[in-house]
Amino acid sequence: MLVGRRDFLRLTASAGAGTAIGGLVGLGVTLAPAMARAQELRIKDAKTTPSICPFCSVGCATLIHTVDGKIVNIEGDPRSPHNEGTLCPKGAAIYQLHMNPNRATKVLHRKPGAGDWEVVELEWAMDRVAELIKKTRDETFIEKLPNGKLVNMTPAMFALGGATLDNEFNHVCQKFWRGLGVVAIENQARI
Amino acid sequence: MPEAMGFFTDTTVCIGCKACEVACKEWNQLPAENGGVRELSGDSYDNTRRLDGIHWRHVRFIEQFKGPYDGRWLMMSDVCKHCVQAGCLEVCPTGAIIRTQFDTVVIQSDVCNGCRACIAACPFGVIDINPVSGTAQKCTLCYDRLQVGLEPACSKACPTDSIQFGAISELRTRAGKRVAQLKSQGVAAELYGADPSGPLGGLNSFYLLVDKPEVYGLPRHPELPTANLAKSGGLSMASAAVLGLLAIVGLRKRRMDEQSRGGPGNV
Amino acid sequence: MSDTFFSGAPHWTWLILLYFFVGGVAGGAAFLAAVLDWVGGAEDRPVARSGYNVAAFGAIVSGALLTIDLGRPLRFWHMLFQSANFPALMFKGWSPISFGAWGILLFGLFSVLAALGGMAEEGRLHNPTLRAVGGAVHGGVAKLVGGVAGLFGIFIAGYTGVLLSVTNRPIWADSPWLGALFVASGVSTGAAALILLAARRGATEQALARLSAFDTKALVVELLVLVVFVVSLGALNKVWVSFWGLILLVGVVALGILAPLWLHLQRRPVARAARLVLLGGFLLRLATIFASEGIEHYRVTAGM
Amino acid sequence: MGSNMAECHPVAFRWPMKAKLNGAKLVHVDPRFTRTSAVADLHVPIRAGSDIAFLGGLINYVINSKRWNSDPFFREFAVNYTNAATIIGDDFKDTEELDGVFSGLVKFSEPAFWPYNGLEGRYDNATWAYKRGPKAPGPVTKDLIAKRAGPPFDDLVRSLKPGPADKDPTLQNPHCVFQILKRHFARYTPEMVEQVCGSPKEKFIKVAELLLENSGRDRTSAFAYAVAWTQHTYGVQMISCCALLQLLLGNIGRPGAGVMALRGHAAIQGSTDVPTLYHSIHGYMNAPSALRPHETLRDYMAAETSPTSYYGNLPKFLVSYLKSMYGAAATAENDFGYDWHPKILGDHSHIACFAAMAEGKVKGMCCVGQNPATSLNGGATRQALRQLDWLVVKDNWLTETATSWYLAPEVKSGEVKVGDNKTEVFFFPSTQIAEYDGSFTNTQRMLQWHSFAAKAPGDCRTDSWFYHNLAKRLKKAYAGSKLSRDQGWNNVTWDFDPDAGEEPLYPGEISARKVLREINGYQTADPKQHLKGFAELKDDGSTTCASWIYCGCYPAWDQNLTARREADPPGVPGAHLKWGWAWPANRRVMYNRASADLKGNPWSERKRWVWWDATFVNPPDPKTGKPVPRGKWVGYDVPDFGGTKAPDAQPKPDGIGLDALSGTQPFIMRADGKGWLFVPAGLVDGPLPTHYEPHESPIQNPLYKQQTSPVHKVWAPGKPYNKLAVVGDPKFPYVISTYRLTEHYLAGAMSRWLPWLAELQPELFIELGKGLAQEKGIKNLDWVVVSSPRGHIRAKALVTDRIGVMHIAGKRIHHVGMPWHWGWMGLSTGDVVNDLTAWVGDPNVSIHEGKAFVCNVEKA
Repeated sequence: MLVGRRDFLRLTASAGAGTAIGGLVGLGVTLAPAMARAQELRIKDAKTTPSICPFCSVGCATLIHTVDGKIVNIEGDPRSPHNEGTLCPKGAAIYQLHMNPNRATKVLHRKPGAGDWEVVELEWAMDRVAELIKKTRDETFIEKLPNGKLVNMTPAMFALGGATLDNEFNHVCQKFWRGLGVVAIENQARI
Repeated sequence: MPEAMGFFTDTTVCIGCKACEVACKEWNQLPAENGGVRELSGDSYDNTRRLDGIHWRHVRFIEQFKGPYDGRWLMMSDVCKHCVQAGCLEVCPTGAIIRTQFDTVVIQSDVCNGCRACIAACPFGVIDINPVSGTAQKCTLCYDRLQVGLEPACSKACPTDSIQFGAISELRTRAGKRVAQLKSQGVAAELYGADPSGPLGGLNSFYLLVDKPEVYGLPRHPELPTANLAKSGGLSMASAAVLGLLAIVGLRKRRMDEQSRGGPGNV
Repeated sequence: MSDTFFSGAPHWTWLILLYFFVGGVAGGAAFLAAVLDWVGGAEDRPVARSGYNVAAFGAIVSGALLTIDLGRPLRFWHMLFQSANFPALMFKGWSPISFGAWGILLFGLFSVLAALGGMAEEGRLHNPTLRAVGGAVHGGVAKLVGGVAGLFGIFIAGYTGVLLSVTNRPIWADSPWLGALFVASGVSTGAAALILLAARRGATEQALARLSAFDTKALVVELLVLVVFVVSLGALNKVWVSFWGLILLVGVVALGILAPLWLHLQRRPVARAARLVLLGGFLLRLATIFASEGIEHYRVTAGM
Repeated sequence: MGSNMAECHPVAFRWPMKAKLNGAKLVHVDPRFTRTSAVADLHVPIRAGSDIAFLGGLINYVINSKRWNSDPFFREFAVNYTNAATIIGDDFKDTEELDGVFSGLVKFSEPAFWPYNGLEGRYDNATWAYKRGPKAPGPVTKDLIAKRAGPPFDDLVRSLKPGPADKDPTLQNPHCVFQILKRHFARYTPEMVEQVCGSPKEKFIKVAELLLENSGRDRTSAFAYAVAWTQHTYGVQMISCCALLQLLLGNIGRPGAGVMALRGHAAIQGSTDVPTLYHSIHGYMNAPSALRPHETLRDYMAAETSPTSYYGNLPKFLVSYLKSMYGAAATAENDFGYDWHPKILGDHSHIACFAAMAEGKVKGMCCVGQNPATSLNGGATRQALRQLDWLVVKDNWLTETATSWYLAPEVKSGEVKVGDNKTEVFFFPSTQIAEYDGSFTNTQRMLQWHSFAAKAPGDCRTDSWFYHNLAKRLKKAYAGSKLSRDQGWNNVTWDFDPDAGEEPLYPGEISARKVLREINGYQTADPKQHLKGFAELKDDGSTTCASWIYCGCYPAWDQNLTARREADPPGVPGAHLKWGWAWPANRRVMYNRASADLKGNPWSERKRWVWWDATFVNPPDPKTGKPVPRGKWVGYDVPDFGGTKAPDAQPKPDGIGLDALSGTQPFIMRADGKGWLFVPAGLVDGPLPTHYEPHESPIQNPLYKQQTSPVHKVWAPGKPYNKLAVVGDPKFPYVISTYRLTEHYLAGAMSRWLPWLAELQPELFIELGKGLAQEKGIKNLDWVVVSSPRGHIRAKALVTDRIGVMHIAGKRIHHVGMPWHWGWMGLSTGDVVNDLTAWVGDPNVSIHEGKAFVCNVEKA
């Protein structure tokens, strides 16, 4: 027990050089190694789900630990050849993307010209957006250009976003809009 | 009993990303200062500034430039040194601070009563009060992870392996090789705290530096606080003795007092 | 730059400052009371009784201040017993805060006993239990109890300085003289407190005069130790180029030491000098605590 | 170059740092001394926007160096694997002859139906073409289109084959690519580099020498770039210039080599492959356009198919894609529904759309996980947003875009009244990564699956859920419509609901696996029969596959290869082929045939990657049962070549696709199987990279009379919301770059709300040199006002020597820099740096010029 001996020697030395007070040994107190009082491992009994970091494009693999469906920890997956368990500060903060009191969780609606948001029902808002898309599409659809070219499109709606989202989202998004004849589909990759 | 475990921080490969800071906070569930709302420090890219009760890792940024683009930018991730001779552990009056089986120094939060003696005792300014718990806190070298064979959160996260975790003996060998490699490239590299016969019996978190320790905010000769005990105590007692003597002489019974009134004064 | 500049401030501020001051006064008062009990005459007994009262009151206030200052006040007893292994005692002979905690406890115990003894003497105890306890403390027992209280008193006055020195903080750990300085200041402020209080408790002119004369000497000692302390800081004295340096020079040296010394030498009314001594004692702790507390290591490193 | 890898891709930077410990040299060329520079062996300052001058200087230095001319490796690689020996037509005129422009420059007039292309000039690239022999006789394309020939479309593709290109393997012909580029770059001398870039000559030469030392048979060098090379009016040419240099050095298609794009978002590669981008449809096929000859399916194929490369298979890709769109309704008779597919009118890119929006041409917008209110000329963008009839923002946080109608700086200042804004605004909360299933494609083209771990709170739904449930509503709304314009939508297949037995994660949630299955593709007749790779694709509608490049990621109904997590054991070369799945065909290094020499042997033992095993016994052809001769490409990676195509194989005379290429043509996506030093087609701004000044520059172009790229884009020219500085504008004397910090992400939505990140970089700052600070009386942490012709913002000063003055063309020019992560929402707030940027951009890809423009700095 190398450590213990070191501490013991040091104590002896300090006692030898010390004063009467310093020379008093502690009552039932030692500086020798000891087991600290139990510190519960946060991820004990947690379920582990493989995931990927949603920040930059390196694709670091992560492990998500959940207990009873609640996230308790997210850290790097040591198996990954990309990151070998390491993460950057953003990756290390993924936990706070989820467990964060600042998260928005309600659907908000602002009427034209209104000064404030209103909290609305998800289904109502979806109905309203669908209605607006149909209206705009029907009003602005171009089947043929003045020069006779068949184009079957509308330039009057713009879909933005996708580079922080899944491939599956991108497919669904572009299929939806191209299916409707909307071509102005863009994401962060442009800028 | 397992081997002594600790960190070797090779500052020459630190990219100052602060992953260690966040990974530490994530694992140990430490809050951000003022909920994250702060002011720019103006001290290079360092807005953490110091180790304390809610910052158990701190990346320091040191700009050394002679002119535009002419110089170097040193970075170092700092942490508790887990001193082999630990001042905090010595002075702790509650026994909250203990040395673990891994030769690391841990504050048991359920024992500490927040007296803060350890804060002043630490030569490195590592410890401070965590406002949430009201107790003194610092790096535990992820004691809970070590016990189940997991690597500490910070070294695990470190993308460039500037922070390396392992058995101290192995880390010292590795560090020695790295110093030799750097010296062969003409870099003035030195280890700080790797010497078991050096200050505090060596540090279980030691560093590879390319400048003087002070530049990195590290004391050149860190000492135990008790180094002052004998001298300070002795002088206090001497002072008490002198004053005691003066009091005994000066406050004697009136008879003596009257005699001395006409005399040349007290001894 | 001293290596102490890399350490962190423990936030020992107003409560601790008050504790150090009150503890110093109480300790000094107990010490002087004990000396009077042992070497003084019967006419000094009222002064001694006042001393124990100051000590007892100060000890209780000190304990309270110390406890409130803790991050977790309800865990104050962790300093005395091992929380995980109650009732095993918790004591570290090399840690001033540990033996200081015991010191303050014992000082409180003995000074309260001594004070109760004094109060019983004066017939001011009405509670039967207290009267019984106070009554037991008389004669030889009282002298013994007072003596022990006095020894713990001087210990309390001085250990606070040692406590500051047994750290790695600037100023505090940079000189071994802080304990000695606090002893001197404790004794001088203790004397000053007795001068102010004892007059109302039936102390004689002469007893007060002797206290004043003694206080003069204590102040001289304090001044000398202060000079040695400052000299021992060496290059570090640049920290006094600050508000705290001004406090030390004007508040402590000029108002707290030189002015009362001059008043004593002029045989001016002792009360005014005593008030100044108390002020000086307070400011001494203020300057030494806050000058160091204000040094934040990261600013030092960043050259700010 | 062009990247601050340590700060923006810290974990990827793990590997260069490991290489450094093994003796590799790390060079950082950047206008700032960053955290990357701090650990590099050499930092070379460079003026933002002058990278082509630097790279051109390297090219000039390399081809005139002793090492390049004495080591036969370089010439062998260049002559055989690049088009160095190819001869260009006699009519081609270089910038040397036309003082900064190439032959073919013509005026561009904006079409009335969509005048948002931002162009004044464009190149007709006919003169850039290879000099060719006569075309082989055969059916004529035009006739085949008129005849509606095919499927199969092989004859159509064959009809596109041009005659053979002329070559001079001695590289002596003055019209050969090598001689043209040698003349082109001759003026890029080290002295000129110092003048243009401000990079000290000695440091520049050191970089060139390091590159030469570390290239060859035994060693390779790699370049890493990011948006500091793309956000310019000539960004594509910067990357092209680097590729040119790397091809000359033999650093393409080999391990440890290449030009690595460090992309910026978790799925940005995926969102480019699975294009939520206007200009392309799945797998990099160009979107059908009204400006190109794309009238019919066959016109499109004729215009877009490259007959003598793997792109010769484009008809198969396209038909399989159309099948994925329109399902059973897509038949050979109706050209697989090609006419239903919308065509673009021109440039519908980010800025073009906002320019159109500002003029009321865009009525509605759905913004999902993006925050344009803080990007690209923010003031103009927000003004455009106020013209919308409706705006949907779906995000994890209440972003600046969601709140700009009441919190934008111009609204706060009273300049714009909330009530005057008639936009109907919606905000839908989103799920976070752990709360749903899906895949990301990383910067290495690798798809990696992430799994659901925990439920999202409240009304948070996935972003796919949003479009899925809108689609269901719109399907219902248009059901039964007989209008011709609604037929496309009514025929779009929409089957993403989970199959019976699979529980949706949220009510109405899609099955992400089902979406990936459609992307991967299957046999039309039996969707359970997945396609195992793009070699199985057919042009007759019998295969359905949205994305040919992703084909193979889901080779069987129950085999999602993107979810694999099996790394190679330590000590092997480490292609990690069983970790995730990389397109194309799980290849990790593209064009890896180039890692072997002409005979198929590794260039060196050290750089072994893929090679020809002549003794390999092949099984008989599974289709024909015929025996296959011995020999196969083998190695650590999936070979990017015909698997059994021998190094001495010759092109088939009437072959199309890979059959048209020989066994020594590694660049199988190029029409001649070679790496292009000279780009005869595909780039709209010139066949060779040329240094131009940024649109806003403090100096005249020191290299040519032509100041800026003659074809770069300026949107909303002359509009008050897109004012631009003139050359050397005294009101805006400083060069400014915008950039990212490690501690934050993009416009901050994903970082400024996170306490742990917010506290690390709590406020916006401007980094400026000590010299400039002194001139302006600015101290560290002082508030300063930074202005450009578009706007002005406030920031705290961070005075440092990590950025500063440069000596450019005899002038002292101060460089300043600002991170652009801030906005008014979140825990850490600050002014919007993009309020300074302009709507000018690259003509190839419409990206803006955010890395080099001009500004003024004053103490606040």
